[in-house]
Amino acid sequence: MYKKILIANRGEIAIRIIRACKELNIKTVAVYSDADKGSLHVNMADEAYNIGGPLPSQSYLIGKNIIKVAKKAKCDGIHPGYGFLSENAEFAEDCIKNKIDFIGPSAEAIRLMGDKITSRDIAKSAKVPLVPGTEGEVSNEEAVQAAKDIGFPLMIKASAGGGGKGMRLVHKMSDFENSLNMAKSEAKSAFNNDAVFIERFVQEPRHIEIQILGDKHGNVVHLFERECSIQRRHQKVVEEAPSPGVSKKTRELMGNIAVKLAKKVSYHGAGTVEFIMDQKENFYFLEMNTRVQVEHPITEMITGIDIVKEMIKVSYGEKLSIKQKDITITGHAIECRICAEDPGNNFIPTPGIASYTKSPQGPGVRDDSSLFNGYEVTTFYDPMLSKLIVWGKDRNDAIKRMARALDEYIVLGLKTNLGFLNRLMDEKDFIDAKLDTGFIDKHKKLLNTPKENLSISAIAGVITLHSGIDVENISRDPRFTPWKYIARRVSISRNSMF
Amino acid sequence: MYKKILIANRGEIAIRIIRACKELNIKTVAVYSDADKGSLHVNMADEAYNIGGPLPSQSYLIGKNIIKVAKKAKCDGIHPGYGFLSENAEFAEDCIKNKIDFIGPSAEAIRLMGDKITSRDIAKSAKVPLVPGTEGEVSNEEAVQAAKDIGFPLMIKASAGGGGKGMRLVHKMSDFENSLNMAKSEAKSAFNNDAVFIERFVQEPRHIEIQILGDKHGNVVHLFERECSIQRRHQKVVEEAPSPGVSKKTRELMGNIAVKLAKKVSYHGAGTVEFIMDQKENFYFLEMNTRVQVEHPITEMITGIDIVKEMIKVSYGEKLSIKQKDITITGHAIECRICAEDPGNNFIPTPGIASYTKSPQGPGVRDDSSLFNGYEVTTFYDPMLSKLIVWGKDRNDAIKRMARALDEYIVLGLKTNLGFLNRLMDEKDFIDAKLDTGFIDKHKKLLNTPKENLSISAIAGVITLHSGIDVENISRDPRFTPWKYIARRVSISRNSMF
Amino acid sequence: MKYSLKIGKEILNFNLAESGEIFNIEFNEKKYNAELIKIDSNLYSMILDGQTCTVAIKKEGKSIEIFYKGDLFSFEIPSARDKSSLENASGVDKISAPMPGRVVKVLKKVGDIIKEGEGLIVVEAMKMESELKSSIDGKVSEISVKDGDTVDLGAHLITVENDEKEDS
Amino acid sequence: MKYSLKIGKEILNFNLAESGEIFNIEFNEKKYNAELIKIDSNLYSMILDGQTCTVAIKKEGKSIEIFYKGDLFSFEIPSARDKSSLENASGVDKISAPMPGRVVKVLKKVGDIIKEGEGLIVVEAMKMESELKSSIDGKVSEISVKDGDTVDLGAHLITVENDEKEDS
Repeated sequence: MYKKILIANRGEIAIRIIRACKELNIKTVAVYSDADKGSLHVNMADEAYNIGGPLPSQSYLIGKNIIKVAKKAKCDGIHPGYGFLSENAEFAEDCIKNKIDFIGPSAEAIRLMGDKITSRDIAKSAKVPLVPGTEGEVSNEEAVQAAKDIGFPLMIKASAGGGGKGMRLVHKMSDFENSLNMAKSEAKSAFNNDAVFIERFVQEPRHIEIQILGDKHGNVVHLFERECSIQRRHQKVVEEAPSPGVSKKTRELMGNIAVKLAKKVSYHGAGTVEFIMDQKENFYFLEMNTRVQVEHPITEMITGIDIVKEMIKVSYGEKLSIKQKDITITGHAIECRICAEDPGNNFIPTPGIASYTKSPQGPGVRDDSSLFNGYEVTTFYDPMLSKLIVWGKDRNDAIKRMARALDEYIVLGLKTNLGFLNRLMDEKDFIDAKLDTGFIDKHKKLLNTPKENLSISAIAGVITLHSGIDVENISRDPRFTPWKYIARRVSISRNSMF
Repeated sequence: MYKKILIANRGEIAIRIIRACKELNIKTVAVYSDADKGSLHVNMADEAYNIGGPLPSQSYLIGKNIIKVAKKAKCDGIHPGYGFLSENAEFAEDCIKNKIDFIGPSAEAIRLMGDKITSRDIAKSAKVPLVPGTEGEVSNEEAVQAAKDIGFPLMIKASAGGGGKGMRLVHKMSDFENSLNMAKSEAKSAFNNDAVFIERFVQEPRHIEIQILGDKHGNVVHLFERECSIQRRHQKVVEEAPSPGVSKKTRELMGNIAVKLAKKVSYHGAGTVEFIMDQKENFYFLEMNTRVQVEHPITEMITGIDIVKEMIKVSYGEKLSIKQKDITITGHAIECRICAEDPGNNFIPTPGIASYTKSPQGPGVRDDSSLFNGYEVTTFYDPMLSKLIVWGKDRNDAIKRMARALDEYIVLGLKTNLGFLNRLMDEKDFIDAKLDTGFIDKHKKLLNTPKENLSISAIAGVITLHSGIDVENISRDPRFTPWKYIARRVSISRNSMF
Repeated sequence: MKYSLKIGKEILNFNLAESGEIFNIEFNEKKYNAELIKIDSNLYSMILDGQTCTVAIKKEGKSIEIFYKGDLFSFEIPSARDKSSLENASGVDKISAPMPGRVVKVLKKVGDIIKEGEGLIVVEAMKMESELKSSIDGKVSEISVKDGDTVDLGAHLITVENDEKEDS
Repeated sequence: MKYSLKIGKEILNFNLAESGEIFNIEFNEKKYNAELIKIDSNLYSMILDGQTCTVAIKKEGKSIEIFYKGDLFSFEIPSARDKSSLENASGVDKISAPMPGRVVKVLKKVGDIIKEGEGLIVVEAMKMESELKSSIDGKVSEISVKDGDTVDLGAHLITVENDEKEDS
């Protein structure tokens, strides 16, 4: 097995990978930008190296520096996590050139599946169903014609895109050109490439994805689907597995298609095949993510398979430890992404310092968090604070457990989406699994704080105000010096029932 | 379902029950002694009532006051947790008399199984194997004769006992009378009853117990075994499920015997049948605990069954939701009891204030804790701070995960057994599952802090000393004002590799 | 005792009386009974009319932050000016930077007539472009930034004023 | 700079030099390179010769508490007397209460001759009875409690002294 792995990432996913390595007796090396010196991932790794400034382009995106650290620290593997260099084929190649394993698929598989247009071609050749759309990127003039052909609503998408950047939904021709320009401008600034393509917008679509795992011996299995239809700003916020909208038959069909596609590019490591599905279970290929996903834990919880550990083992050359027929679904899992953002203000990120935090605990709860008291959300990185995952014996049990866990979660110092998520777990349409990617738009009341909560907070606020400058003043410390207490217990007056 | 349940307990088990109730949409009522006003269980319940002084005999043990609260708060059920009134038949009866369900077995079942001597008789009549010993309690003279007949080593046990109180292991006749007197004196002060009995001490014994669940319709199932052989002061400290020393055949046999015994007393609710087992899988009945066990979570993790929720449902009259043939074991689970105690000093409790604490997180980890920053361990109650439970795909995976989780656990302010547990997970005999209740005595080196850890701590200490009175002084705050940072980024000097 | 707290543009008024460890509070024409029990540095149990509410509290200078059920409420102690200025607050929409970022494009110029919901300025932060819109009908009266500017949180960007008073 | 820390009865000696953010420390005839990075109120990352060690630190008056890998180390800043008295410390075993509790039975009386490991006193705390034993051979020189007494943590119970000096 690997002796020492460098984790070319930050935040919760770096921590997730460090934990897997520790459990496999592998030493870990963290890298960090100037802004992350006091982060948990740095603290948890066996060694840590500063790799530059706070902007990703100054640190986490400079592959050659990361490889330099890996060589200096004598690492035999690099795990890229998600984002940053995880889907960068050149980086994967450079690792191998420097005799360090890139823990992920081959550079060729990344290259083939990383570009949306090439990946569509491969999917087409593998007879994977596709959404009708332009055959590749288009000029502005072609775009207008294509829009007329495909019809509205339609989507404009960046060729090099991902994570909702450079993406626009257009409902009518009069908005089309303006949206096209904004999408291209965003794509240009995000990916330095303004190529876009256009495709039909599936009505009331659900986002369904299949987790796959492959080894270097040609074996590929799927770990069933995840439903990721609850989105804001085209980004996932709540995911669950299995999908309440996917029948056994569709599940099998999608799984087999995903495995076929992966085999087409000799895929090894963890990957995700994303589909868009309408309410009648018609599904179309969207894209393949050639890396570990943010939402991998829900699949881990229903299958009992540790995806990150499997990635590391198959990358080292081990055969997959599991066969398709042995993989089963037990119970139901839900993940909420806890983010520093303001649902009441268009989910705008809310940078600041999380001065006081408390995580939920107890049965069936997993918190993959990078939080601590004093954790700073900067504008350099994603505003995700934590992934809260629960398991329940069925969907209803999982929803109730998530509600309970969210209720225990505390973050002071900056606005988060906790209140929104709290209300979502109580929403009848969510409980009834009436899901599509427009769910949040259809349930805008979830974005607003109930009046009652404001009242209760206001009362706590006025007591704080009344009790003087320091909150400490209202503390009635329950601490006892027990033996003294016993000596004077007869004389104590209590606000007791008895 | 119940509308509102009073939890007649404190600490982590009260929190555990509150969580189950929340997930079942049941309102909760906490009760608390003066010493527990600022405790988490009080905070998490919907309502909370003070029931008296800090000594259990002033509060948690006064059943009639607790019932008074339950009536005032209009509760339809009382969950007793473990300890305190959980195995008190009169209390169970009083609840029912007051038209409040006692969430546990019938008063009769408690009475029959609660007394060690009666329960032995019932076990005998059900043909459950028993350790050779005295038939019931004995006078001092009878005890001496019995000791000669049974032979050494032997055990002296309190009839009304539990949790290791009033229990003594005696190796030779010359120690016998002294030990008998101490056991009786402990029994007298703990249970107000100094009756004891004597039985053969099984060599290198393992403590194996079977979890059972019964409903009010005569159905009883077992949820397999737990191994609880790692003990100090005759109290469990590490438990695991399944037992690495129990074969499939023995597992089935023990399970069936436990179910038979439970049916003999029309048992409903959760219960545990405890066995002592030698290294050849010969097992003998020890006792039955007629309540939820501290270590129930490991069974929950390998079976997926929520024992506390099942207790509540069957108490309300629902049929068991599971049949024996549907209950399977998936993976392996381990629990560590994190206690305020000093392993280097005979595991003596270490009361004080846990001024700073941090719980482990991530995959497969469950922390059932009552800790927070400032939590006080008093001498009134058990020194258990938390139960740390992990799940792994097999025993080895679970051990590595527990080691990782313990490594993340932090408690400042008082000594705990964390370091000991940490070293235990690395101990070859533990990894090789060479377990018996004398394990800790045989591995005394685990009790001592490695010299290297002292050196590392001393270095941290001297830096703290050097850096002045306030630890704050050595803080180099990593916080950035990002946009300002970018403006001056060219001029910044870094301790960087590049 | 009378107290006021400000949240957003709203002023909340309270009447508070202390009796032992219990606070009797009048707020929004309702009466409440509350007790506050400290758990750790910022965590409190508030017993409100017999029901337990878990709140987290942070007080810094004149601002009080309360976390309850996943939502964060920032209250301020209002100044005298706050109370009087509130009545004339309508008719002006001052847009400021919702977070540190970069101005991509100023869409309007001073004097432009604006309809409610019309886009005024495009800013980029955390890799997302957002178009900030006017919340009122009116006229652009002031612009404090230009394309490409880097702005701090809360920096003034653009102001729209309506001339209702002149019309009426 | 020279420093000393006391743990139990042991005195540890250090030589510390600061160079930028790095501390160069000599301890037990070994040299170490250490850096301390703060994470939150009490949590630190100590980088010791390139390896990360997670430590939690509490400093109160003259005592420094370090948590590392599950163990808690309580250091004290030694006084001059500590250093000199250490050499004569042998030959006396002062037993004090290991936690608040109740004296069940005093087993010896002043003047009794005691062997190492012999029981001196039985105390009860947290529902457990414990027999406290002598760590040396010697004679009981002082008893401060009687059966049934309630004692605080650290209260003196009984002292055993050996008369080695007279013998030798």
